[in-house]
Amino acid sequence: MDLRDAISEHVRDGMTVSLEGFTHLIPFAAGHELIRQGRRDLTLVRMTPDLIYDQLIGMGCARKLIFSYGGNPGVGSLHRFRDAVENGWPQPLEIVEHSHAGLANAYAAGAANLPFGVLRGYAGTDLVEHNEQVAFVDCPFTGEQLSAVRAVRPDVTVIHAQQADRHGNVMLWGLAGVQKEAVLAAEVAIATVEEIVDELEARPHSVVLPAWTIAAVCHVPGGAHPSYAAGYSTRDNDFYSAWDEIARDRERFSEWMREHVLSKDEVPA
Amino acid sequence: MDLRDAISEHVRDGMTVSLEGFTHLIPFAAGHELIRQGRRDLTLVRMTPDLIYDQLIGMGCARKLIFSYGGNPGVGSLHRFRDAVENGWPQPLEIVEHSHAGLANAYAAGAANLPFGVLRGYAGTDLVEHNEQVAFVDCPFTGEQLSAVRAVRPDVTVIHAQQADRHGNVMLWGLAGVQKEAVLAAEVAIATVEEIVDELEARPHSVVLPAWTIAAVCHVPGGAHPSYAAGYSTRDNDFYSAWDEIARDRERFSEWMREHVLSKDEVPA
Amino acid sequence: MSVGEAVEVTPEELMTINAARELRDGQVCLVGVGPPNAAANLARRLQAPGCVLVYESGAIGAQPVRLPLSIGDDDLAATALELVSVVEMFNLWIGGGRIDVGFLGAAQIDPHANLNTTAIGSYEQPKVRLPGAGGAPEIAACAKSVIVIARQSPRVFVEKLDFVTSLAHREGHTVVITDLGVLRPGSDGELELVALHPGVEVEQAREATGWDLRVADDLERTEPVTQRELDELRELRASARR
Amino acid sequence: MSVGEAVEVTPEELMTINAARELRDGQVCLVGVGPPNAAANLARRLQAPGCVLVYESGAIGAQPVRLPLSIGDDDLAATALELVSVVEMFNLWIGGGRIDVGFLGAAQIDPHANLNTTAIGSYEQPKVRLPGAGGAPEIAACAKSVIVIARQSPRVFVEKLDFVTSLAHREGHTVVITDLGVLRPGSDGELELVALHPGVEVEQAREATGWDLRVADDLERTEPVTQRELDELRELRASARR
Repeated sequence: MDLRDAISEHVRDGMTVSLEGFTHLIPFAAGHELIRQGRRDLTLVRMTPDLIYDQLIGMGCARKLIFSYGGNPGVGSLHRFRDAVENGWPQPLEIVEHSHAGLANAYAAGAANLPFGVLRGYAGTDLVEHNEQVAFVDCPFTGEQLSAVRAVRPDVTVIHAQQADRHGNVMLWGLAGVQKEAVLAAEVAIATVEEIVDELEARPHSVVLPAWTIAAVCHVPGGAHPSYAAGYSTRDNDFYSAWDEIARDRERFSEWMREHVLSKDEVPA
Repeated sequence: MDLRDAISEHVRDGMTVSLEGFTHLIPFAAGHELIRQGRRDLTLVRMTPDLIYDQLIGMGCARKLIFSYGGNPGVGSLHRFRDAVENGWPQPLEIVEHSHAGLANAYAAGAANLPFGVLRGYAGTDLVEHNEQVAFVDCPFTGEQLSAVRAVRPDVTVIHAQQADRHGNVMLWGLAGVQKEAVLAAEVAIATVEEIVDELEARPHSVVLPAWTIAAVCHVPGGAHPSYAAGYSTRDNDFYSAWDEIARDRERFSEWMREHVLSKDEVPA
Repeated sequence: MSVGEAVEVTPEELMTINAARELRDGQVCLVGVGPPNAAANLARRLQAPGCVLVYESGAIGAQPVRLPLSIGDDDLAATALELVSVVEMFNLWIGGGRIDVGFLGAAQIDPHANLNTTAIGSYEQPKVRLPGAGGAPEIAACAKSVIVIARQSPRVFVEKLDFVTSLAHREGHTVVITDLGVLRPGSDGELELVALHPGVEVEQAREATGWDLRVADDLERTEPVTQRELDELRELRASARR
Repeated sequence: MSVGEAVEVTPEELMTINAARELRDGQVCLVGVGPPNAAANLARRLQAPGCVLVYESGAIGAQPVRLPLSIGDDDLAATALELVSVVEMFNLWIGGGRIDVGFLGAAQIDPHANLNTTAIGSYEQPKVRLPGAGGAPEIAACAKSVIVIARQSPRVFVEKLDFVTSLAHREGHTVVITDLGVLRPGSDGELELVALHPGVEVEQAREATGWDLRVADDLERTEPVTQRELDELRELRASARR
C-alpha cells in the first residue's frame, strides 16, 4: 500500500497517534507524511519524542504530547519541543509526562486490554502531581503501595520494520523497543518496511506481528532515516548532531522542513 | 556442576520449588534427583504439574501444590495427583489453584519484584473463594474491578535448557513457557542443559539467561525425557500414554519409581 | 451410529466435524488438546484454509503437518509464524482480545453455558478431581466467541455445577456442540437446542439434559457428515500416530 | 586543569575516570549516554573487564568495540548476550532489582541526592525545559547502587530542586562524582564531601555548592589520574568517531 494512502485513510485530525521505535527503527517517513498531509491537533505518544516529534511539533501538528524522555540522545535538547513548551511556538503543547517504565507499562496495559499497569517508581517524585495518568494502588495481599499508570490506547500506531511478507506479516529484529506493545495497544496499526519478501524467516531476536494485527503495510526503504534499520542501514549520527543547529532556529527549521519534507514525496530526509 | 550437588546444596526440605517447562523442556532429571534425595514438605509450583509432579507427589515429597492445570495433556488424569487430593495418599496435599493466566502473571510479578500481578479473569468463578492468592483491585482511573494474583517467589527454580556456555550463560529455544519469569522470580535458579558449548549463538526464538541469574548449571543430556528439548529430542508421547497405566495403581507406581528412579543415578527415565 | 444416508461416524467424529464447520477463513482460533485440536486442523483442510491456529503454549499461526498430540509439540513450534512466552500469550494475545474463537471442553455444563473442569463432588473432598482451569477462564472471558464441545448426558448437562471454573455464557458468543445436536444461548443467556444431528430426536436430547431443555421453535437439522469430511478427519487422526 | 604530577585532564575526563574506578568485575551496570557510557566502557578496559553492561534500550551484556554514541546503536545489539524488549527491560531487569550499579546525571541535585532532569523554573512555564525522566526514577529506585555524575556548581548543587524527578538518596547506595571530588550520603542521608581530586581545595567545593556543604572528618584525596587511564579513555572516545 502507498504510504500516502495509508496515512490519509487511517489518521485524522485530533487522533491519538503513536510512532514508536526506541532509537532503532523510528518511522521517520511516516512522520513526514503526516506533516505533508497537514494533520492537526494530534495527541502524539512516544517514549522518546526524538527528532521525529521535534519535527511534528515544530510544524504544528500536535496539541498534546505523551512522552518519557524529550532529548536528542547523546546530543542535547530537542529545540522545537522546548520552544513549544517554553514559548508556545508554533502553538501551545500540552504535555503528559511519564518515566520510561511508566510509559512502557502504559503501552503494555493497553496491549493487554487492561485499564492500567502497575510498577514501582514515581513515589516521591513531582511527576505524580503533574500527570493525571499516574495514581497509586495498594497491594491487596501485602498492603504495599505501588504506582499505577493509565493504559495508552492509540487510535493509530505506526512502526518501521525490516520486512513484511506478501501476506502482510511484519518482522523486525534487533532492538525491539515497545513496538509490539504499541501496535497491539492501538486500534489500527500501520507498518512501513524496508523490504517485501516472499517468506519471512525467523532469526535471532526477531519479532513478528501477524498480518491480522496490521491494517496497512507500506514498502518504504530507508523509511527510518536518520534512525536506522539493523541489517539495512546505520544510524546517521551526523544528522542527529546537525539537527541541533537546524532546530535551534525557527526560521532555519521551517526552511529545512520546506526543503526536505514538504517538497518531497515519501522520500525520507 | 554435578546435578546431585546442585540439588543438595540449594534445595532443602520445606522449600518452595518450581520446576518449569510448558510441555517442552520439563526438567525431569532434576525432579528425579529431588526424589532420590528424599526431599520432604516441598511447596511445588508449576503451571502444569505434568508427570514430573505426579511422581514427586506420589513419592511423598510435596506438602503443597500451586498449579493451574493438573492433567496428563492429551491423555487424561494425573493419577498420583488425584490420589493425593481425593484420598490423601501418600499424604494430604494442600492445593492452591490458579488459571494459567493467573499463575503466569504470578510468576511475572515475582520476576518484576512486584507483590502482585493484575489480569482479567477469575471474576464469577469459584476459583476465587478457594485461593487466597487471588483478590480484586479497582482501577484507579476507570473504577473497573480486575483480579490480582499474589506474586510467586520460589526459593529455587529449576529449568532444563538446550545449551550453556563455559561462563554459565544458559540458552533455550522453541516454546519458552514461563521459564524466564520462573528463574527471575526465584531466589536461586538451577539449569540442567543438553550441551555445554564454547560460545552461545543466538538463534530464532532463543532466550538467554545470563550466568549471573543462574546459581548452578548441570550438564544432563536427555534431562527432559519424556518431555523433550527441541533440536535434541522429541516428546516421548508413548511414555505419556503409558504413564496412565503405571500411575493408576499405587503398587505399580511405587515399583516403577524404585526401578527407574530410585535405583538410578542421574539418568532420566 | 448411523447418520444421514451412508456415512458411519463415532460421536466424537460427529462433534469434531460439526465444530470444524463453525470456523471461517481468517479467524484466529485458540486451540486446545483433543477434539478442538482436531476440529481446527480439520477446518484448515476444508472450508477454512486460512484459519489461524494459536496454541496457549505460545505458538501463533502454527501449521502442523500432522495432528499434534499435545499443545506443546515441536511440530507446532517449528511451523509457527511466531513463538511467544506463555505470559505474553495470556496477556497480549488472549487477554488482549485477539482470539476470534476459543474452544472449551467441560465435565459439567449448566443451562447458562458455565463450565466445570475442576472437581466432581465437593472441592475439598472431591469424588473426582479433574485437571482444573488451565487457560479456560480467560479464553471464556476474552475470546470473541467460544465453541464448547461436550457429550450430552444428564451427568454432564447439569442444573447446577459442582464448581464454576469458567463463564462462557455471553449471548451470541457461545455455541455448544454435542453428540446429539447444537445449543446456543437465547436472549436471556439460557441454552437452547437449535439443531439436532441427523437421526436424533428431540426426546433424546431432553433425556440427555439434566434440566428442562429449551428447544428452538425453528429447530434445525445439521447437515449429514460427508465422506470428504470424515476422510479428512481420519487421515488427520492417523497422522498423529505416524 | 592540572592534576597530580603530570597528566592534563578535562573536568569531564576527571569525572569519567573516577566513576569508572567505582566499578568492580562482575557487577551489572545500567549505562546511559554520555559520561556513564564512557565510564562503564573504560572500566571494562581497566580493572573490571567482566563488568556487565546493560542498556535500557534492551541490550544485556553488550560488549561494544567502539564507544556507542546512542544507547540504541547497532553495535550494542550486535555484541549483546541477549536483547529484550523495553517493557521487559524495565519490568524484569531494572524493576526486578537485577542492576548492581546505575548511572545518573542531573541538571540539579539537592543535599539528599535527589535529582532534577525535568525543568528549571516552574514546571508549567519553565525557563529551561530539560529532557525529563527517562529511565532515571526506576534506576534510582531499583538499582542496588547509584553513581551520579555532575559538574559541581551552585546552579547544579541546589538547596531545593525546581522539580523532583528521581530519588537517589538511599544511604550507602549513592555516590556523587563531580569535577571537584566525591560526595556520599551520611547516616542521615545528607551528602557529605568525602574526597577531593588532587589540587582541589575544600573551599572550592564549598563555593561550588548551593548549600552549607558537609565535609567528612577524614576527607580523602582521589588518586591522580594515570596516563593509562587517560590513554584508554581517549582511545575509547576516538573510537566513537571512527
